[in-house]
Amino acid sequence: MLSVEGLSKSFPGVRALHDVHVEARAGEIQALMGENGAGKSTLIKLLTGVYPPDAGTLRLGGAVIRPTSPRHAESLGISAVHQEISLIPHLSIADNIMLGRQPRRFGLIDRRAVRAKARQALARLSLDLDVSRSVAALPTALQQMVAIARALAVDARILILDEPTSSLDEAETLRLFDVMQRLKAQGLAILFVTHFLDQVYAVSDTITVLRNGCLVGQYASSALPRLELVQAMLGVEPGAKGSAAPGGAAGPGGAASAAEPALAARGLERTGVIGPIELALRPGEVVGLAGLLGSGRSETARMLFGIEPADRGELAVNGRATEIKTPRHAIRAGLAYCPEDRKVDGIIPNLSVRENLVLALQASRGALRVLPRHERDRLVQHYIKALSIKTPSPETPVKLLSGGNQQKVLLARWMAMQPRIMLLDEPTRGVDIGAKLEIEALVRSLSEKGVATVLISSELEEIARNCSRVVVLRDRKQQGELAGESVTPASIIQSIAHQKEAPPDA
Amino acid sequence: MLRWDRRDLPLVVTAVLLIALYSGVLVCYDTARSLRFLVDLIKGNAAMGLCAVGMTFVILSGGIDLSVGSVVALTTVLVGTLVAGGCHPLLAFCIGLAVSVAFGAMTGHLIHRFSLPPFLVTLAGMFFARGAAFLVSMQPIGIDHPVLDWIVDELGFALTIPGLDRTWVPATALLFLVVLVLGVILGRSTSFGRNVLAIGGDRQAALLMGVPLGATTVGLYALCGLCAGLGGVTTALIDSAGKPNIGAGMELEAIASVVIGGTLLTGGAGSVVGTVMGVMITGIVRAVINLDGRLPSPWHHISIGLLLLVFIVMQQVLIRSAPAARGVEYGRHS
Amino acid sequence: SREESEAARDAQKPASSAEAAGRKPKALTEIVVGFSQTGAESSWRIAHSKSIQAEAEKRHVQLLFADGQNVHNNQVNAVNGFITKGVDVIVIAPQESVGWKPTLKEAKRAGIPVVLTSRGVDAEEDLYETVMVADFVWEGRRAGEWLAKQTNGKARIIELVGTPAADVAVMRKTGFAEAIAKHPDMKIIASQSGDFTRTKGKTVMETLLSAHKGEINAVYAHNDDMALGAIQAIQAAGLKPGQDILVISIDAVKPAFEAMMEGKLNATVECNPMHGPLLFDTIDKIVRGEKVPKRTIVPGQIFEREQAAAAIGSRPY
Amino acid sequence: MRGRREAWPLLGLLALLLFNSVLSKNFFSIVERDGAYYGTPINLLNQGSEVMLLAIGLTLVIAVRGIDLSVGSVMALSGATCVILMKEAHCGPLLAAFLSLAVAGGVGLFNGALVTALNIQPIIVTLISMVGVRGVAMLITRAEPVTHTDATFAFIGNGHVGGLPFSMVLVAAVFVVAALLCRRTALGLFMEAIGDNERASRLAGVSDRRIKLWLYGFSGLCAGIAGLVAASYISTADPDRVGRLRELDAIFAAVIGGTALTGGRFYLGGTLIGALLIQTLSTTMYIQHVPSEIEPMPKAGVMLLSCLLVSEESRRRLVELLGLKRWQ
Ligand SMILES: Nc1ncnc2c1ncn2[C@@H]1O[C@H](COP(=O)(O)OP(=O)(O)OP(=O)(O)O)[C@@H](O)[C@H]1O
Ligand SMILES: Nc1ncnc2c1ncn2[C@@H]1O[C@H](COP(=O)(O)OP(=O)(O)OP(=O)(O)O)[C@@H](O)[C@H]1O
Ligand SMILES: [Mg+2]
Ligand SMILES: [Mg+2]
Repeated sequence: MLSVEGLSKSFPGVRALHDVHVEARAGEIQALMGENGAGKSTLIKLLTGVYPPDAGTLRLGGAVIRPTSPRHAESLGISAVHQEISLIPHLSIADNIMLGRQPRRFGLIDRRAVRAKARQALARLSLDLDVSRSVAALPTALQQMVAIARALAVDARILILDEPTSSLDEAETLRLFDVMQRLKAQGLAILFVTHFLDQVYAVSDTITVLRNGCLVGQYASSALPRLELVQAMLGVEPGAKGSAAPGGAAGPGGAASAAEPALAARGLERTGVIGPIELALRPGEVVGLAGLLGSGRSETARMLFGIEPADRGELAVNGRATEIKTPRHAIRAGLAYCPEDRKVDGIIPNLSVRENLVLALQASRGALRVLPRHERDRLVQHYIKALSIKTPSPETPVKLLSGGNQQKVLLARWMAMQPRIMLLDEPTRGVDIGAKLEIEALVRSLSEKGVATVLISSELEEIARNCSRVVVLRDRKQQGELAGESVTPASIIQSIAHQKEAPPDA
Repeated sequence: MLRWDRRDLPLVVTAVLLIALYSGVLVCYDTARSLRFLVDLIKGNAAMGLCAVGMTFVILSGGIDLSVGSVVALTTVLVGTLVAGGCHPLLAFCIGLAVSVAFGAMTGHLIHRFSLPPFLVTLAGMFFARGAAFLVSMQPIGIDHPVLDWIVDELGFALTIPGLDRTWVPATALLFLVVLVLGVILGRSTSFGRNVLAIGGDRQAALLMGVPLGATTVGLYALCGLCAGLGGVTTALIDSAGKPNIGAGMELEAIASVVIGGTLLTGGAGSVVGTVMGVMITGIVRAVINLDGRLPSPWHHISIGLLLLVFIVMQQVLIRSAPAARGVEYGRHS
Repeated sequence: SREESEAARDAQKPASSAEAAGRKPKALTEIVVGFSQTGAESSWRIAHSKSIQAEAEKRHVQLLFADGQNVHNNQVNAVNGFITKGVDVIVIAPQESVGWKPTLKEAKRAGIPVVLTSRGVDAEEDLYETVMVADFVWEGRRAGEWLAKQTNGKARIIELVGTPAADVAVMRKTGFAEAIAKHPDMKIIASQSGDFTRTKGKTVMETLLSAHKGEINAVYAHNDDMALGAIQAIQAAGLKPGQDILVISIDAVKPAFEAMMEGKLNATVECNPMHGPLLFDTIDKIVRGEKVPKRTIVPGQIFEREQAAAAIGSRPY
Repeated sequence: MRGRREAWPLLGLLALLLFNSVLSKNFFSIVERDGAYYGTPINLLNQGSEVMLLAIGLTLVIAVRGIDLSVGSVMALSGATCVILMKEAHCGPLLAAFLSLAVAGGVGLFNGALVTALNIQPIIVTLISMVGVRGVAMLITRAEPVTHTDATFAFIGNGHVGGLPFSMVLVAAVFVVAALLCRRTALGLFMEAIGDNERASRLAGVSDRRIKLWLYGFSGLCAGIAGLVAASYISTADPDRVGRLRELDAIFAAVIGGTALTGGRFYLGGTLIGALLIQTLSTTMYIQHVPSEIEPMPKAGVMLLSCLLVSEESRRRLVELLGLKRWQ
């Protein structure tokens, strides 16, 4: 239905796409794969008219199209969910879903109908939210769902989803796949980007692989074994990079046990928001926080880091009672926090990669003790290499990097601090498989050096792989704890589900 | 069905404080205890208030328009010169409005097309319109026409509140009220209003969500031009004159009213209803100083500053301490 | 219509202080006077306010003072406030002459007499009781005549104009132009606005002195403040004000006299701000129901350098 | 990169100067007298010093997404305080100047405190101080211009050091201090981070509130210095008229110099160029005898042209229009 021929796009200093051919057929789900910075999002932005292409033609049902703006693309029947959640924070959920296509009565917006339609759109994803709330107050995952609901609410012929599942947990992901299958049956062409191989094989019919802006190939999913897919994406023998492949993880955290807790929370609580939390984190230990969407994992991390400080309970760092009322207190105590929403809480978009990377370190040194130039360069070089951050130069504004690479810059910012305690909220969100393994390896090597880590992830595999202990949250309260051998995805799910009297919105 | 929305909190707080302020004035000054005081308040702030309505939309979109004061002046001299030259006043009004709308649209076009900062473009616009006003007429011109006299003297209605008093509501006050209502509707119940909020909330996201940035931006500034033009027509009516030097500083007053009404200068949140309250608040504060009549000049400035300061601080303190505000921090984009 | 509704209102409030048609005679001490002043933009204006405030106090009149902060609309609002309040007399020192008609009509409807001071308005004469002004055109003409005499009709002049479109500036310009029109060798090289302020007077003069080096031999400033600024600029350029370049201005405030005593300013045409006594005499007559003339010219005179020392002692402002 | 950014306003300024030197014969002529230089370019620097001082302070405030509309009034206040202290409290000029700068800085800190502690929008806070502070200035001078002649005091706005106006020395000093503070320490990085994404900077441990507070204080201080220059220039503290609408000039200077009102990257050098651009524009109007009434028109034209010149987007469009394919 949609065919892309010879598409190219360059940005100053980067060739983002070069002579790419893609074919999307009606009634088919196509996965778009590639490393961070391979050009997936750029391809999507060309399809939706955000950027004009340098060369190439787009055909929709045989006719040549030249989308000039997202609005135009939408009128052509191309609907998209972009990688960075694009919603208007102060507007209500209903307004966000229906923006630009509000039902009217007597020429004016019929607000009742807007709400009803928005509710319908959410219902397709089995969500029941108060649609008059503003989206800014929603957790990231729900924002993502709202963005998806918005894309589904139009009569599109082509649906494009750029990493829709990066902040969703399993249940939400399954619901999304359900809807995708239904739409596919209705004859839509669906283009889908993800870094999760399981998901690719779960839903997609064909797989298109991009590498460094060039097309590697378009394959039928059934005909492409995993190993070959990874090989196509990375361009190397998978063995070289993927040595620490899933499953082969050495049980981490074994070394640390008897030492004094690096962080101990006793009855820590923010009234009406989260808690009470009991947590003891020993040096070198990686503790996972698990729970459903909105269970309060992020809130726990934010409370520990003093963003929304606790108003009750005690906190001790390295055995000393410590009060953390602001992020600065937390940093001084040796904590680091990699936030979940990188666009809002993480990157400083117009500053360079270098500046973003050294910001926290410099802030902890104060304004006067400037990090020497060579030291800065060394750090930046080191982390660009260690995390394989793909950037034209350290001076590039970070907003021009691909989503995954932005995430790596943020991680590097905090690793450069050499913290004693790390709070990582979805650190691998939007990061490609190769880099994900590298990040996990980094976390492990830090933990070997005695850094204690709290890891929040919607991917239970990831938690199971890395954590020696898992704290389970539900309804913004601590529910239980798993340790040692019992840390497996299945047991975590069971622990979350077990204490559930009734499913929330059935 | 009215539902309580946390985002309306600033509005409610502002309304409560406005009522408190007004009640205080009623208690302290017996001359304020008349309908006429209220009508004077509306009439006296009609021109600035009209500008503020247009300004609300511009600020909601994350922009700013410094040219409104000059556009008011330009409109008044255009009307004055045309009427003096034998043109029918109503036609003169239409021409004046057409020019101000075109001026606004041009501003919006420049801002959008060349992605220039609104501050610079409208500052240049402020100078340009001022110069143009002087070009049209170097000196103030009186406007004399039976139609105008009729509008000023006869158009309007007598308002009576039984047991209280009876007063005349002139056309200028009516115009302001009508534009207000239209502004509220435009802001709340049209897709234009939503699009403006979206652009101010997150420009990039708005683009990705298919908001027509160009049309909306041009429309916004044209709307603001229209409101300033209406402000000019009102001023011409109230003064029976066209003056090239009027309206200096009106832009800042209008911006102040908008912001006091709870609209974020960074865009994305706020409302015309808030602006109306902002206009009333600044109007009452000024009126109080005059009602009192005992203050020497320096204290006029100081009292206005102090009263506004107390108001704003109370507004903030109340908003922050309200129980509903807890946890708002989570998603606050500032 | 409106008239009926106003009548109805008045009928409802028979005890309203201003009884429309037949005003009851009153004594000055019984009345409330609302005074809408332009602002506090110059020494002249401040002296004007003070004179009126001091006189009110002296005669035990209750005076409500509203500072318009140089914004016409503020003044209109203040006057409307006075009408609502029902004062006995309204005194207006208008920022601008144009734009008062509807407001004055309103006052007339409410039966409140209006006295204008410092500037007239562009409206029918029956809308106000009287106007008390200096003759701005005369002032400009007088300055021009003086300069013509001093320079024997040969001068290259810088004119420092007041705020654009302010009618004082317009009239002072007109009067001066009239006077020098008779002398073909008197030329205005540049006529720029100094906004009635010292700073801009100095800035403009500095710039023009550099641009027209050696060409200028006279400065005519629309008020003393600008002249004082210009004098500083002349000195900074290494010239002697009052000697190399003649300086004449209008207003005759105290600092101008001091400058004349130092020989830096050649002459100043008086524009008398002390309207207080005359104003309250007039108000007294009005409230007692006597007739007053429609227009009172507050007379002025020209002061030259030589008279400065003698006159300064008696200058109240 | 920074250098490139400032090249465009500089180009605008040079064009304007070129225009002047063609149209008016002795525009660039400078004479020496008693060891000091005189002439239009020198006047330009001296007269432009007020806006430059204000604009330096404002640039820093704008960088953290703030604004300070009170600077014009603070000018009036500091001038008034200084003159009254000398005249009525018989303070020495240095002590008086010092105290009035403290007052000006205090007003700035007050603004900063309201913005940071109570989270009130900067524009409204400073608009209120703009009105109130003007009133205080009028109060202490009893609403009249107060003249005071004192050689030391007069030196600030009229004196010469090494042949150049002392006010320029002040500007240079303030500029160097600001530039050193921002570029030789990490303050500039923090400011740009705060202006670009305040939440993220706070999470990275930048003490955004404290930095903002001090920046408002600094802006007040700059306005205070400008106020002293203004009062000294005419040996008079004029509480009503000094600094009126100057804030708009100063903001214009900052914005044309490349600093965006939305915060983030800031360019102090560009700001100075912008301030000079404005001053040159006014001077041009005087010299070319543009009637004061229509003076705003050509001013608007030049402003718009320089905006277009500075905007990358418009340059791109121009290139497209001229049919030149590739740019750079
Ligand atoms: N607006 C832009 N200006 C300059 N360079 C850009 C811009 N947008 C993207 N790039 C660059 O283009 C390349 C491709 O980026 P793109 O966002 O398409 O990657 P991606 O495949 O979506 O990666 P990820 O998986 O991390 O989201 C990257 O190197 C990125 O830095
Ligand atoms: N279904 C829901 N509707 C509205 N708000 C919700 C819902 N679920 C959770 N929230 C809000 O989310 C906040 C807690 O989310 P938090 O981000 O801590 O959860 P999380 O477990 O980290 O989930 P995620 O990983 O999706 O962010 C609470 O403030 C709560 O009000
Ligand atoms: Mg991407
Ligand atoms: Mg979370």
